[in-house]
Formats: sequence, C-alpha cells, structure tokens
Amino acid sequence: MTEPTLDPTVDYPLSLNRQDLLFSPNGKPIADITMEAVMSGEVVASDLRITPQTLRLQAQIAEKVGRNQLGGNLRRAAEMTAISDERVLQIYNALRPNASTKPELEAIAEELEGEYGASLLANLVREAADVYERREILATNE
Amino acid sequence: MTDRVLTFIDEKPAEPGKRTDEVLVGISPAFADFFSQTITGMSHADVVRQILAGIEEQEVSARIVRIRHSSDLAVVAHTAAKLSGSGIAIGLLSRGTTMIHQRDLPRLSSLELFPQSPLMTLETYRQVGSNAAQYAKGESPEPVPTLNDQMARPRWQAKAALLHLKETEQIVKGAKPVEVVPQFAEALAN
Amino acid sequence: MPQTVVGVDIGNSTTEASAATIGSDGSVQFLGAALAPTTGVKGTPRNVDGVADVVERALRTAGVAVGDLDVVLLNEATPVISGMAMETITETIITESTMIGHDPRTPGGRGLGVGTTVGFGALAETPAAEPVIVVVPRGVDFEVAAGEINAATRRGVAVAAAILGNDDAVLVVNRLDGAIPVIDEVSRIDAVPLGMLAAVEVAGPGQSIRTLSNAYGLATIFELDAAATRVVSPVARALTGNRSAVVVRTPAGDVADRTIPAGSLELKGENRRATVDVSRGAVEIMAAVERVSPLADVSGEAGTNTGGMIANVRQSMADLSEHAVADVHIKDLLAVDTFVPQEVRGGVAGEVALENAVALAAMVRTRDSGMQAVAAAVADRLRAGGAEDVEVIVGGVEAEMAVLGALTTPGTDKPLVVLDLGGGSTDAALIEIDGSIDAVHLAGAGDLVTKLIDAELGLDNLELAEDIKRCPLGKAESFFHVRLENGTVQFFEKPLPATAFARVVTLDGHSMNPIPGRHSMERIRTVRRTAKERIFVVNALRSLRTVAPGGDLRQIGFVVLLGGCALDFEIPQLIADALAPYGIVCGTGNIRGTEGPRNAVASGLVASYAGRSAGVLVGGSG
Amino acid sequence: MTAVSPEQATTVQKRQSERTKVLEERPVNLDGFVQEWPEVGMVAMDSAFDPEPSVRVVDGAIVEMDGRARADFDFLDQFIADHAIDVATTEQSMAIPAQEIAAMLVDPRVTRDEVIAVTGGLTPAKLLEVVKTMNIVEIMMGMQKMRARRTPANQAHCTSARDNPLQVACEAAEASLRGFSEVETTLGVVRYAPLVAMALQIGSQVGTGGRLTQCALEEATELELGMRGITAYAETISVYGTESVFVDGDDTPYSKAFLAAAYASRGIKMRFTSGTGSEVQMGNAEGRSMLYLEIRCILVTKGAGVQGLQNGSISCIGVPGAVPAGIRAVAAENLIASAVDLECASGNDQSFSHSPMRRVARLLPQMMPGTDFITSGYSATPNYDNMFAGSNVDAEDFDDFNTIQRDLQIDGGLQHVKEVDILAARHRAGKALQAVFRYLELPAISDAEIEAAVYAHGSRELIPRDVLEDLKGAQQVMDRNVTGLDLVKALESTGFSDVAENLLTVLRQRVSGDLLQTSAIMTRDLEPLSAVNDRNDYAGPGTGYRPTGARWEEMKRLRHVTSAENPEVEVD
Repeated sequence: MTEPTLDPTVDYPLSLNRQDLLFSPNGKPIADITMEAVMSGEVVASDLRITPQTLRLQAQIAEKVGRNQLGGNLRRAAEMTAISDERVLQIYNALRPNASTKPELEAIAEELEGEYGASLLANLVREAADVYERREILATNE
Repeated sequence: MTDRVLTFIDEKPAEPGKRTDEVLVGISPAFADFFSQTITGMSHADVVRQILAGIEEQEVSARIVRIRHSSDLAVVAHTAAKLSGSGIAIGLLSRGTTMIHQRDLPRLSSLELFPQSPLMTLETYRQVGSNAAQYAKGESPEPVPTLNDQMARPRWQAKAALLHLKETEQIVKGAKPVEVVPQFAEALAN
Repeated sequence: MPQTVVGVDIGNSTTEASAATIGSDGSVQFLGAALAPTTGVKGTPRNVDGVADVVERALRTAGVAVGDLDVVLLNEATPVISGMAMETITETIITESTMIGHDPRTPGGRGLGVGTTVGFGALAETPAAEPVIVVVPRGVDFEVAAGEINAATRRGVAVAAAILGNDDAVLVVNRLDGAIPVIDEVSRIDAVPLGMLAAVEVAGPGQSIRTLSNAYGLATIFELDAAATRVVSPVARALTGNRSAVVVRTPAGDVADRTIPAGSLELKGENRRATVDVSRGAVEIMAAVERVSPLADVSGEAGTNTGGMIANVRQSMADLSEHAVADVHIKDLLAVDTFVPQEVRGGVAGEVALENAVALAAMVRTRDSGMQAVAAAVADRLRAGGAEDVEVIVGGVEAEMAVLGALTTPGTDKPLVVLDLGGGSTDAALIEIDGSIDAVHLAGAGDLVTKLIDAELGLDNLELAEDIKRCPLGKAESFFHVRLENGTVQFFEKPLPATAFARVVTLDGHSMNPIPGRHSMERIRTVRRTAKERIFVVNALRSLRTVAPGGDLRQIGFVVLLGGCALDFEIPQLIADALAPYGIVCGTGNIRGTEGPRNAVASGLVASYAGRSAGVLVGGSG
Repeated sequence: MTAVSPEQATTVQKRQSERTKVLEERPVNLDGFVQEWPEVGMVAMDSAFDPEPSVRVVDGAIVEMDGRARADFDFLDQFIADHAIDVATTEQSMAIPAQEIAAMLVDPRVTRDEVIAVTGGLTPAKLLEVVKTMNIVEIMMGMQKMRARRTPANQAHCTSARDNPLQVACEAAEASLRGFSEVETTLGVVRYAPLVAMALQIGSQVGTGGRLTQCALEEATELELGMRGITAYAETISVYGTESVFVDGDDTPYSKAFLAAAYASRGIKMRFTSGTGSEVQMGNAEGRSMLYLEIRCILVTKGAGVQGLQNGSISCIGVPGAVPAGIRAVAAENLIASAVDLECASGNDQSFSHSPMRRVARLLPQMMPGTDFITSGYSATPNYDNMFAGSNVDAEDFDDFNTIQRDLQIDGGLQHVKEVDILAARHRAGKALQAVFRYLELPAISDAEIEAAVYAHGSRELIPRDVLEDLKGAQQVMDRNVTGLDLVKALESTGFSDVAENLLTVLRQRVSGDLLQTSAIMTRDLEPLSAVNDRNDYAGPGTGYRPTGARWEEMKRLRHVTSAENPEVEVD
C-alpha cells in the first residue's frame, strides 16, 4: 500500500487526529483498544506494540518538521520491528567495541538485509565495521 | 608533634612470589613519592603501616611493589596479584582508593573495592590488610563495610579527578614493577 | 457408555490434572496429565483460571475435545494451617567480668601466664615484684604497647601476659624481647578488674587451651578448695574448645548457666489435660502432647514468654484463616529443641554462648475449605467454554485420594502410608488391606526447618536459610573449583563470581549463593541435616504411629513420599533410614509409573470415582 | 630512594578574626574548588588546547573537521561528520562568524527555525566558539527561544532507600499531582525492580494521569520492562566525548545508534545521557575542555536520531562545579542541545553543593528561561531516600521552589497542592497497589503499611516489608511475564477504573508512536504534547510561553497566603 501523505500541523498527534491510520500489529484499529476489549481478552499484550507502517508515518512527520536524523532513526526502527527482542540485544552486544570480528559484523549485515530486508540497519552495521577496523576496535581473538 | 616518615629502599625488579602465605601491596606511581598523603590528608606512611599491620596480625607475610606503568587501580592491583604467591594483592592509589584483587579474577572485577577515597580511615586500611591476609589463608573474612556519602561529590569529586590526573602524569611508559622495602621513621614536622 | 473425566488437584502452589476415560465396567484408562501454577489462594474462586487451564491442556494432551468432557473431579482441601514460634530458655551470665572467652581469631604468643592485672598506665610505676598481666586499652598503638612492656621487663618486672583492646596481639608479640601469651579484641577492656589474680592462656593455631578449660587446672592456679572449684567449674566448661582465654579471680566472680522461667503450656486434650513447663524442653513437651492426645487446644501461661508465644501463633493463624482468634483451636503441636547463639550477659568481649531454645509449630483446623464454591465456578467456566454438560464434583478428601494415587506407584501394595511433608504441615494417610483409609495432619514441616537453620546459624535471613535447606553445600577453594560437601571437587571453565571466592556456598544447580559468617561447611551441613531430622523424621514417625494399626509400625508395608520433601536431595534418604528398622519399604512415589511424586491426588480422584460409578452400575443391574 | 613527610604543615597557630571564623563555618566552604589545568582538560570551556573550527566538504562528504583530516577522525568525529552535520549547508554555516551566530541565538527577531538552519551545519569546535562569546544571561536568552517544546516541564526521582514499592507508589502519586510530567526510579537491590517499576507506573497514574515513567537499570532489563509496558520511557543510555572513555563504557556511537532504533521499534520514548566532566574525571579528556567534549556527545545524540538528551553534567557535576565558569559551561551545554533541536532534560538532578545559595544559583539558568525538563530528577523524596545519590533539589525544597516560581512568574512545571489532596492521592495509590498485589498474588500490603506510607516523609517512617517475600514476588512478575496490560486488568477488576483508564491511555500511545516525537509528554487531558504540536514560538517580549490564566492562578497558591478579603485568615 502507498503511504499516506501527512501534514504535521493538522495530523499530529495521530492518536487524536488520524486514528484511521493506526493499527496494532494484529491488525486491530487503535480505536478498538478499549477497556472492554482488554477485559474480555480481545486485546492482548502484543496489540500494544507499534507497527513498521506507523513508525514510517511518524518518520514522515519528523522529517517534515526538519528532523531528518530522527526520521532516519524511526525508519531504522521500522525495519527492526521484525527482529526478536533477543536477537536485537545480541546484535547490540555484537556492536560493542572489541566484541566482533569484521566477518562477524559482515554476516550480521547480510542477515539484516537477507532475513529482514533491513537495508538501513545493514548499512549502519557495515559502516561500523569499517570504522571499527580503522580505529582497531574489532575483536582480535580468533 | 611528630609525623611518621615513609622511605622506600632496596628497589629491585619485582619477582613472582613463591610462598603461598604472602599478600602483595601494589602502590601507584606517585604513592609516597610525588604525593605524601591521601585526598583527605592522611599520611601515606600511616596508611601503609596500617595495611602491613593488618596483614602481620594475621601472621601472613607482605611485600610491596610499585606499579609504574599505570595509574588505574584495577591494573595496579591485578599486576600485583599476578606477582603474589597467594594470588592475593591490595592495590593502593595515592589519593587513597584501594581494592583487594585476586590473580584469576578478570582485571575489572575485584574481591573488595573501596571507591570512595574520602571516606577511608586508618581503621579501614587495617581491615583491608587483615581481610587480604585472610583471603590468602583461604579463610572467608566478612567484607569490610564500604561507606557512602552523597555530599562527597560536591566536596571531593574534582579534587579526586585532579589527583588522578597528576598520578597519571607520573606514569613511566612500559616500566616494569619494582619491589621496595618500607622504612618508617619519626620526623619532626615543621 | 464410557465417561471422560478429569481429576484436578488444587495445591497451594500448583494445580495438577489427570484426564482419563472410565469404562462402564469401571476400568480406568489414563490419557494425559497437565500442571500449572495455582491461581488465587487455594480454595477461593480465583482458582478457576488455573483449573480451566489445566483441564483444557490435559484434554489436549489426551486428544479429547472439550465438548466430550463429562466430569471434573476436585479435591477436598484439608482445612489446616500452621504457625511457628521460638523461645530461648537458658542464658549465661558472667559476674564481675570473671572470664574472657570470646576466642579472638589471632591471639599472640603461646602458653599460660599467671599474674596480677595492672593497668597499662600504671605499668611504668609497677615495682619488680610478683608477676603481672598488663591490660592495654584500645587506642594504644601496638608499637607503644610493645615498647612499654619491653621497658618494664628490662626493669625486672615479670610481665606474664597481656590483654589488649585492639586486634594487636600478634603485632605486639612480634615486637617483644620475650614471647608471652597475649589475648586481644577485648571490646570492654575497661571492665577487666585490675589488681586481681588472673590467668591468660593461648594455644597454637588449630589447638585449644588445656589448663583454663579444666576445673582442676583452675583450682591449681587459684589454689581453690573443693567448694570453690565447684563454683568455677562452669567457667572451665564455658571455655572448652577455645584457642585462648582469660580467667580473673574476683571475690564474688562467677559464671552462671541460668534457666529463664519461660512459663508453661496448657495442653487440653479431648478427655485429658496437662501442664508442662516449656523450659523442660521438647522431649517432655512432646511426651505430654502424646499423653493428652487427641489434642483439643493449647494455651500458654498468661504473662510469660510462652503465653506471648502461643498468642502470637494464634494471632498469625487467625489473620491467615480470617477466623476470630477465639475460633482458632490448636489441634497439634510439635516442640523441637534448638540452640541459638546469643551474647553472654556480663561478657567483656562480646562472648557468645549457644543458649537452649524451644521451637514450637502449631496446627489449626479451619472451617470448610471453600471447594464447593470453586466447583460451582469451574462448572460455569467450563460450560461457557464449550463443555456444555460437564459436571463438577468435589470428589474426595486430599489425603485419601493421595493414597489411591500412590497405590499406582509400581511395586506398592496395601497396607500403604502416604507421607506428604509440605511447608506448613505433615500429612499422612493409611490405606489398609480392606481399603479403609485413615488420615492425620501434624504440625511442623519445611517452614520450621528453615526457621531452625536460620536461628541455629544466627543468620537472621530466611531467604538464605531456605537456600541452605534446599541445596547442597560447597566451598569455592579457587576461582576454578568448588569442594562439595561430600568431599568431591567440581571444576569450572569460567572463573566463579568474586562474591563466592573462599566462601561456603549453596549450589542450586545454576547459581551459587555465598553464606556469610564464620561457619564451616561441616557445621552448616550438620545444622541442616539435624534440623531435617528433628522435623521430618520425628513427624514421619509420629504420623505413622498415629495411623498405624495399633500404633505398630511393623503393620505398615509401604511408605510413599509425596509433596515438596519427596523432591529434596536428602530427606527421602533420612526418612528411609529411620524407617528401615521397622521393615518398611520407603521411597519417593512414582504415580502410574510415569508421573514421579506428582499427580497422586488427581489420579486418586479418578480412581475413586471409577470405583464408585462401577458400584452404582452393579447396584442398578441387581 | 625517596623520602617524604606529610605536607600539611603543623603551623604555629596564627590569630584568626571572628569574621573569618564565621565565614569558615559557612556551608559553601565544605564544597571543593580546584584550579584549572587545561593541558589535561580540567577546564570548563575556555582552553587553548581545543581545536580551531574548520570544515571541508568534497563530493558530499566531510573530509576535514576542526583541523582534523578524515583519515585521522576518531569514531566520534566520523559519526558526527557523517550523521550529525548537514553536509549541504555546513560550509556556508561555518563561514558565519561565531559572534554573529551567538547574536542570532540571543536576538528575538531571529526565529528558532532560522537559527537551527545554521546550527545544523556547525562542527563541535564552532558550536563551542559560539557559546564562548555568550555570558550567562545571553545563554538564558538563547535557551528561552531554542527550547524545543513551548511549554516547560519537570521530572521527578521517586525512589526508596529500602526499595519499598509502597513508598514509591505514594511518592509517584504525589509527584504526579505536584506537576511532574515524568517520574523516574532506580533500585538499591536490583532484583526489586519489577515491583518498584510497577508501583511507580500505578502510583503515577493516580495523581494526575498520563505521567511517563522509567526505571534506570542496565540496558537489557530496562529494555525488557519497557517492552512489557511496565515503564514508558528510557533515559540512562550514556554517551561520552572521547573515544577511549566511550570504549571504557563498552560502547560506540554505532552501538548506541542501534540501541536507539531498538527502543523506537518497540514504541518506547528514549533519550541519551551525557555531561561535562565525565571524561576528565576518568582521566581521558585528551586535553580538551569539558564543554568541547560534551558538544561531541550532543552531536552524537543528534546523529543517532535520538529525539533528546539528558545533560547538564549530571553525575559529574562536582567537576565543572569546582572550576571557574563551570556552571556557565553547564548552562551552555543545555543551550547547545536545544540549539541543535534536541529535547533537553537539563540536569539539576545530583547533589551539587552544601550551600543553599549555590544550589539555587545552579538551578536558575534552566528555571528562568525554562527547559523541556527543568530538572532531570527532582528528588520527590528527602535526599536520604534518593537512590540516584541525591539531587540538587528534594522534597524539602517544594515550598521554596513554588515560591520562586511565584516571585519571578516563571514556570518550573510544579505547583503547590493542598495537603488533603496529597494525602488522598497517596492513600489511593497505596490502596491501588495493595489491590493489584492481591490480584496478582504478590506479597500482601497491609492497611497499617499504607497508613504509615501515606503520612511518611521518608522510608524511615515506614513499616519494613518482608524483603524475602517481595523478592520472590518480583521474580514471579518476571516469570509469569506480567505486562502493563495485566496491571490495567488488575486495576479495572479491583475497582480502580480511572487509574486503569489512565494507564491504558499511556499504553495505547505505543501503538500511535506520538511520544516518539521530540520532547513529547502527555497533558493533564492525556493528550500528547511535543515539539511538533507545541513548537516553541518565542519571538521576544509578549510572545512565547509565559504562565497566564488558569496556570498562573494555580502558581499563585502557596502554603500560607494571607487573604485580602479577610486578612485574619489565609487563602485556602
């Protein structure tokens, strides 16, 4: 689906002005996240998560008010919604100084691109790999 | 009134210890050298004397080594621990911060750490020596209680940083640890 | 036509279910089991969530549709709760600071020194006459102390020994011209009487003093007659096993082992009453309990510690069961002898003596268990959930069901006793050859063991005590190996946590918790095992005597252990050893040969229901 | 061989004037002050050893920055050059004289957007040069305009020296009622975290709804509590100004950037933390001034795409606090964060001085112009209960703080609240927590405990909890995977529907992502308020945010105000 074009001045906050665009990861409209639904068990914890689409909408808003870096972070986040909590923390640890060899970081970048279509995140990891190499903070053990 | 003077003599390259009933005291580059007292003005002579007393009272022997290539407490303590016959060592910085370390521990870890140098007292140093000696004997001492004071930050944080920087200046790159023998004398301060 | 039934056992912590089909002939075929944490307090409608959950899962594993469910059987919970209390009944008092026996870690010198006590300040003026023992207050530097003593000896003063406030004994001795016995860390050194004849004795490391711990040794030193010797004999006893000690001879000096008037227990039996003084100890209390049993209620002598102790137990159980205190009736009582380390009154160096104490566990019957209400709620939930015509029945009393379940353990037969040693109470049930069942609930179980460990090791940390109860011990001798309590060594790839180094630790499989304090591994192990013996073994025997035909344990063939203790690493062994002499086969249950010590009640519910329904059918045809 | 004797010369007693004795006794003389030492970075912001500003762009990439060639960039330089600085505009922005840019910051006629168009292209050394031309009043003028959110707000620390969840719930309810938009907690015993975080979440929804909560822990746990919806935002993600210190902290700008995306991907608001003094304190300032290094942290934050930053020296405040112009530098670091369009939670959150006068002087440069969060941790408890090692302002300063707001008509985000209302809120929070604990089978909370907690000033007046049972309960919360949704259910089923609704509204926000925008908080009407729908529009006298109307009336209230109608009584 093509992403709707937003006007920050009238559309933000989306939770008030554009509920029509907001859905839970299980496809529930945000309006359906009511106390009744919670008590009847229709709404479950996984409904209270953000979707990649919504993150991209917020990215659009951030960029339209001139916050490109914030927009970029939200777009990387959109890619990350697909990755499990556990894997996210593993990759984070792999990015710590002296924690990974260059091939290891390369492999992570491949995984991000291949398995999750996360090209923005992959770029971040590749960039890190190059800088780490030049600054000699790659893992040496091997 | 008289003050105790600490003199280090018989400087020689530090060798790994053979006897298992010894504790090493690793002192930082500027300890009782460029500096003569801790952050709160306690004389280095008294500090060392109390640590040694704590070890001696446990009937364990002690050696002192000066670490010259680093002012990082963990490095000072761990380097000494690797030279210690028992594997146990006390690290001591000029400003008074101290820790008990063990050879097999990761460097950044420690058996007991006393990060708040302004809160150290001579009694604490005696207990530190005593506990280190007990570890060396394979006993299980109660860890020395560490104090905390919120208002230490405004009073001491900057001075501590300054002392650390000065000590760091005294580092001799690549210099090996040396063993020294303490000699105490009473001196009339003037 | 066959029925689909699920037996459900709602326990305090877990809810278990067994699904089965029952043939019209009453034959039972178990299909599946499930287990989940109990939701809500046992016996309250909030159990429903947990029950519905296990029923569904049991059916799923059984491959049966919820719609086909005919009957759910709930356990009738045994309506008992328990409480605990502890009371010290002895105290040691030193008068006139006669004795210093705190056993400092590092005394100095060796041997025995006898002389008159003299203050450090007065040492310089002391004439070179009869031998003296110098008393050095805290704050005197060890070099100064040694210097003065050397000066005095050079002047001809015979300094026979020294008593120090600081932890300086070795330091001082190392600086003396001639070695003398020195004892240190005497915190209230100002209380040491001066100008009195005294003796200081220090033994070598790992050894203990000979003279001062021997009544006749004291008599010899202080030239005592028989009467006086009798008076000082408690001193000698108090010092036994110390590496160092001081004894001062003062006019009225004494060490007394005194019994605290703790007050008495009023035991009301169904038909007999008895009064027993708590300070008589557990044996006599339990004897009295036996005499008046069955017990109807217990009260403590008003205005005494015992009175307070029982009142507390009542109150705590009233709060727990939401009964009025008046409605709380103690139906069983377990008294256990224990000892707690306590600072000696009149001690000058924080001496600690192990004082006798009595721990009590009491058991109370509550009104009903509220299971009927739970059954109704479960029925509604399951019917709403698709089991349209399910029936929910409270199928039988826990203990009885447990027996039936236990009987499915391979190798068992009637007469059989089930022992369920939980946290609060010890439950036992006997099934005889003729199938008749007799059950009993006794006070005292896991919680009391924890309390004993906590008190006897002076931990004041129930979490740690709990840990010690559950896990084997080890000592981290290096960062790469642990010496286990059975003497074997376990090695590790990665260095152990710094907090564990050189400490006795509990090993619960994955983590390692250091035990603070000076206790040796052996000591902690002994306390743990004796605590378990004093509660679990004693209660095992008590309960067996109660249910055994004619109280004769030899009439029991098999004992099956269930509940928390059945999974403990040593309790089954302890109990088996205790029962072996009676020719009883004892072991941990293995329900239906597959479930281990779990699912006994659930399986029992199904079995008994099967039995009954079969009976009904027979009756119908006749 | 070396011989030394202590220097503290035991001099002959000189006669001392009575006045000197009085002055010696003043609390300020308990504070520590040190001389500058620029060579090693023991200097606030004015150092000959800081680099000269420069930039060179070759086909779309910065190849030289502040006198360093790209080949010699450390990882901060490179991250900043590649991600923080607007390559398109940098050369022309850098061409503008520092003094002129400073003038733009101060001049009301230059709009915030115009300034940001320029600052977006500035290098660390240039930003430093700009603020070096500004005195404290000009810095405050700049902050007044550059603050991202139009409406200032404040944040509270709600902790307990005993990690008592009940106390934290009560403090959170009071803090929320007093006006704090965010409440933060941390632990003495880390295993207590689940219970205390729950208590904070529940309590903060009792007073005034919509407060955002966080629990400062190590990343993994903090992230997990956030993902479960037991906390609402995160703040303790530290960045440092030199490569060596960054590596000592076991992180890099790239690992932190990845973590930033992780929080956003779970719909959780997050800000970085940094502050002047941390590098020199760790002895690795590489000879740069404290402020220069802090500016690098600010630009790393910007480059990572994080919406905001907690700075203002924070836990190292004793270092800038001890050198000349240190507190001016601290004010400047807040300004620069705002000037590059970040949310700024502006410190004032650590014990700073023994002197009451210095504590206020350190607070005013943020309180007067207003920042997104005046303090990033006002201790809602007495400082002895503050598990963040004490704050510059604590519960005993509430009335002073409210009076200063009233005296100067400046909005520090708080207001005086009548005791009856506070007691009611604390009581309700206690009851709500009691009900939730009962519902979730957690260790019981007795009415007596609640009674004590409601009227307590600090943990010393509480009934101690059974820590063993609590810790088991805390473990249960983790094992049973209790989530924010379970708290909603518990509250709703136990008759605390309004609290449940507030909490559900906060949780719903992670579906919308509105709180991911810069400087987002929630209003009393539970609506998101951020630098998107509440952009700072200050344009000189008579413009921008100033307390008026209902808010000003609210701020006029104090504990004791003599009534004008009847001077014999006080205004209620």
